Amino acid sequence: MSAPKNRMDEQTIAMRVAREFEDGMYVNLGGGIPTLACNFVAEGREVIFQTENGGLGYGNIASTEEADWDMFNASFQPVTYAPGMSFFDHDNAFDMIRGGHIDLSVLGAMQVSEQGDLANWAIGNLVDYDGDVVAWIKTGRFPPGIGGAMDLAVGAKKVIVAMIHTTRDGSPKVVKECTYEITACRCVSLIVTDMAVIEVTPAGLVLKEVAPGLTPDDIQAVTEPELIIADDLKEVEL
Amino acid sequence: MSAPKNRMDEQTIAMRVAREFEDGMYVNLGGGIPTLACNFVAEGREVIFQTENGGLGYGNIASTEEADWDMFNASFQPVTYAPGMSFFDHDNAFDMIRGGHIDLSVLGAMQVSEQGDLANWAIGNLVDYDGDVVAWIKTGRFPPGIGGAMDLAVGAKKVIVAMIHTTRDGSPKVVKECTYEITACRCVSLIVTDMAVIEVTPAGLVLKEVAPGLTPDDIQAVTEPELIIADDLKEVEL
Amino acid sequence: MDKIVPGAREALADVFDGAVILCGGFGCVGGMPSTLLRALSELPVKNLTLVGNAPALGLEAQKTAARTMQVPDSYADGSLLLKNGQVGKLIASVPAMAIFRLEEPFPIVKALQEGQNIEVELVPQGTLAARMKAARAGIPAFYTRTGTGTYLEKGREVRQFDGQDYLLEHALKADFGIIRAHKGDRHGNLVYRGTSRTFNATIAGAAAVTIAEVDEVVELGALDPEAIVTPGIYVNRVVKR
Amino acid sequence: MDKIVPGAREALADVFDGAVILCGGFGCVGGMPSTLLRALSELPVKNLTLVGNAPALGLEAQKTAARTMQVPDSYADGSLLLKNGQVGKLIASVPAMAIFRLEEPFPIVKALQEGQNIEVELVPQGTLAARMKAARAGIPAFYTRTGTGTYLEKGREVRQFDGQDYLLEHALKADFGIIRAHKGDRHGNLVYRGTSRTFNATIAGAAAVTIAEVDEVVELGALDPEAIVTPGIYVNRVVKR
Repeated sequence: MSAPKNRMDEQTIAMRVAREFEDGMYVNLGGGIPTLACNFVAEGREVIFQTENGGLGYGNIASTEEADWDMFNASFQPVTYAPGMSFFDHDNAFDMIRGGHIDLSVLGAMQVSEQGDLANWAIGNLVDYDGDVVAWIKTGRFPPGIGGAMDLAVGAKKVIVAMIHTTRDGSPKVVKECTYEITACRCVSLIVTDMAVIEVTPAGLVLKEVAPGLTPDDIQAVTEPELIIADDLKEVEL
Repeated sequence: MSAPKNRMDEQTIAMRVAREFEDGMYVNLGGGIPTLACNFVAEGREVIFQTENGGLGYGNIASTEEADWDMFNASFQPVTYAPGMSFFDHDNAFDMIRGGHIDLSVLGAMQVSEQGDLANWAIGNLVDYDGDVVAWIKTGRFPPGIGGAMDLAVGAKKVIVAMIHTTRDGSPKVVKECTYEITACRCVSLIVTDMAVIEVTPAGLVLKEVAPGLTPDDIQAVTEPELIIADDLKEVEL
Repeated sequence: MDKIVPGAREALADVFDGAVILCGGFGCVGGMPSTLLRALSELPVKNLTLVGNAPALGLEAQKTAARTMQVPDSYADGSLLLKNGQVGKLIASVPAMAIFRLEEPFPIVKALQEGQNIEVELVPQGTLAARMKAARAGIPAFYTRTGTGTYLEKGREVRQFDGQDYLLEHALKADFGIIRAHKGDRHGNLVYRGTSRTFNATIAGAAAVTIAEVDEVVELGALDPEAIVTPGIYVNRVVKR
Repeated sequence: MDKIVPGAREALADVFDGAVILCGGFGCVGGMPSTLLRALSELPVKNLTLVGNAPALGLEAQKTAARTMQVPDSYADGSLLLKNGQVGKLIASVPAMAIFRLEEPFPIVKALQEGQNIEVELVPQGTLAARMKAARAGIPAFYTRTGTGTYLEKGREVRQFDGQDYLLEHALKADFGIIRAHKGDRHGNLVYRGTSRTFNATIAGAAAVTIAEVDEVVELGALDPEAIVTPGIYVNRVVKR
């Protein structure tokens, strides 16, 4: 395991994610680290953020002074208004998502597999509870909640995962096969973590960028599948 | 056949239809005679008219001076605005209709059967054209057009037909079995014509009211199924 | 992000032979995307599938409906495409109207009588709207009671839910949607006017490319965010009428 | 026609044991119908099915989410019903949230650990919205890609369209819908505020009876007809918060 000091913080992960935002893109940011990325759009690019609770085209994360209970994102964070914004209900929000109108979905994850399978709504597997959701919830351990992730994972044109590279106890979250409940199969195309940027390709996982101070070996040590090192491997660019 | 002089005109049919509008009802008026009925709501009743092209709560048929191309009903007649009115698109308009939110639908008809089957979108039957819609349209004879009638007939809580009692050549339009293409089965509960008011009941068609100057025999003469004469048969009340 | 294009011809430049085109409006003058339809009729594209409620009734029907009202000179509908022989298939709830008696046959009747080879598919109005909404929403198919017990059952799956028959209907996929709105901004946000919202707002986002003609182009932020009917994500191009 | 009722208790007077209740909001303070939920928690009804996105996360979760923002005193959610043992079934996309670490267990966890017998059904958020919309629209069932390849396939019909798997999902029928809006009039027309529109406008009309709490009751005609989000036909009762 790499030392925490060489890991990027959540804001830095979000900054790296934001480099994927192209001019004119419609982007949905999921709960957790992803929602932070709206603050880091590159100068000169116009990116339209959709939030599944019914807003299109919001601005930044709001300050305490700007905060309004009727203007928040998928992480329950208040956001600011921007010109051109519109509001709609959940049915319409998910037409946009399910209907393939969102260019990019950034989601958190508990596990991502070599094939791009995503597990991001529960830590664990229903099989461990004999398929009984209630028994699982009753344990109080990482109670499952699907949210909008299943819709986003199948509906968005492109899915990026933004997450901490390992679990709290240091186990890999980039795995050969997901052992946690699946959100959707073969949907992830890029993984941005606090240690690396990894591309999901038909040939396998390609390590494209590493955090400052880390080597490919550091990443491989906490990654289950074998990584292909990109010819143009570089330090994470922000 | 009864003489035309004893037949009620379209406005009078519409007046009779309007007596069915109860306070607080949501009513859709179909193209033709039905749309005229919005002008005859009884004093003291509040009736909300829905038009399938996306309006709820309009007022009356507009005068030429009031007319606006962006405010019209299902018959392409301009209507007036009334306080509380709202606009929506076709998808929402038909949620209201298909979803059972409309209390009363008034439709025109080409034929109504003894069982309450409705035929109101075509004069003729596809079988006569070997099932070929194009061949039928090519004849130019009464080209078919479904419009919103099929949705209204199955979706509204109650369906009333408003029509001229006979065809142009004097044949019955209230028939044992519809020979024209069906709009929906067993959906009509009341038939208001220029000659009579007839209720569709499990026991058969009950003649409830006759136009001034007409006898039950006059009605029966131009009606195919045998009519049951209501105990309280009366002259059409307006 | 600037979705405003200078003219209707530019907005339609990539329409191709055989394209499926959803056409907004109800059938009356108000909601018809006349500018786009006129421009389309001037392009060398053919074998189009024209889809709408009553997209090609023609000017004479409008004048009959309008009675004493003056039909605007700018008015045009899909009958222009029929006259030009550009239509290979018409999908409509009302291809012609039995209740109007016109001196001339309705445009679709005339086109067929002149020997044009045009398919016609009749779709109940609510089902047409729902099939468009399904296309926008990524729903491939759904069940509806509408049409049960009618000729529409032929060739369709009939299935019972709670003892009641329903028909399976499919999303209506299209290449282009041409619609008419009242105001639009450079993000493609749209508002409509009165009952002209109709099929226009239903079509927005339902086709691969949505093109809107508007009475007025406004600055970003000028439209009330609570009152925007069509969020810009559903609109690709906006052109002033 | 006057749909304004004097208080939340009167608005909920006919809620019965075993009723299925759709609850508006997203899960955060903004859109939650707190007044109606509080009143419901004071009624002697039990074995309710509570349906919503995240209708019962509890006050502590809100305070954690709110960080430095002050959660209004008026706030309440469906956790009150859980605490009272009034819930027989919870249908939600988020019954509890793994991403928040609270001192106490989430209300649904606590209720189960205390021995309450509560069914829980997890529904993806978009499918939940679409099932409500289907109920409003008279669509008994539809297909969606959401959930394919996951545990949701179990017990569901999987069907291919164009070579792609989809799941059959059914309309979510309910007895009552309780929602929060910003302004309403006596016809039941509603407008919302910002992202608090959320599930509230989706639920309007989806249940047999829709009850709306509003910040403000306005005169008929005061709401812009072009900006009304929920037409009154979908609303049975309106109560001021």
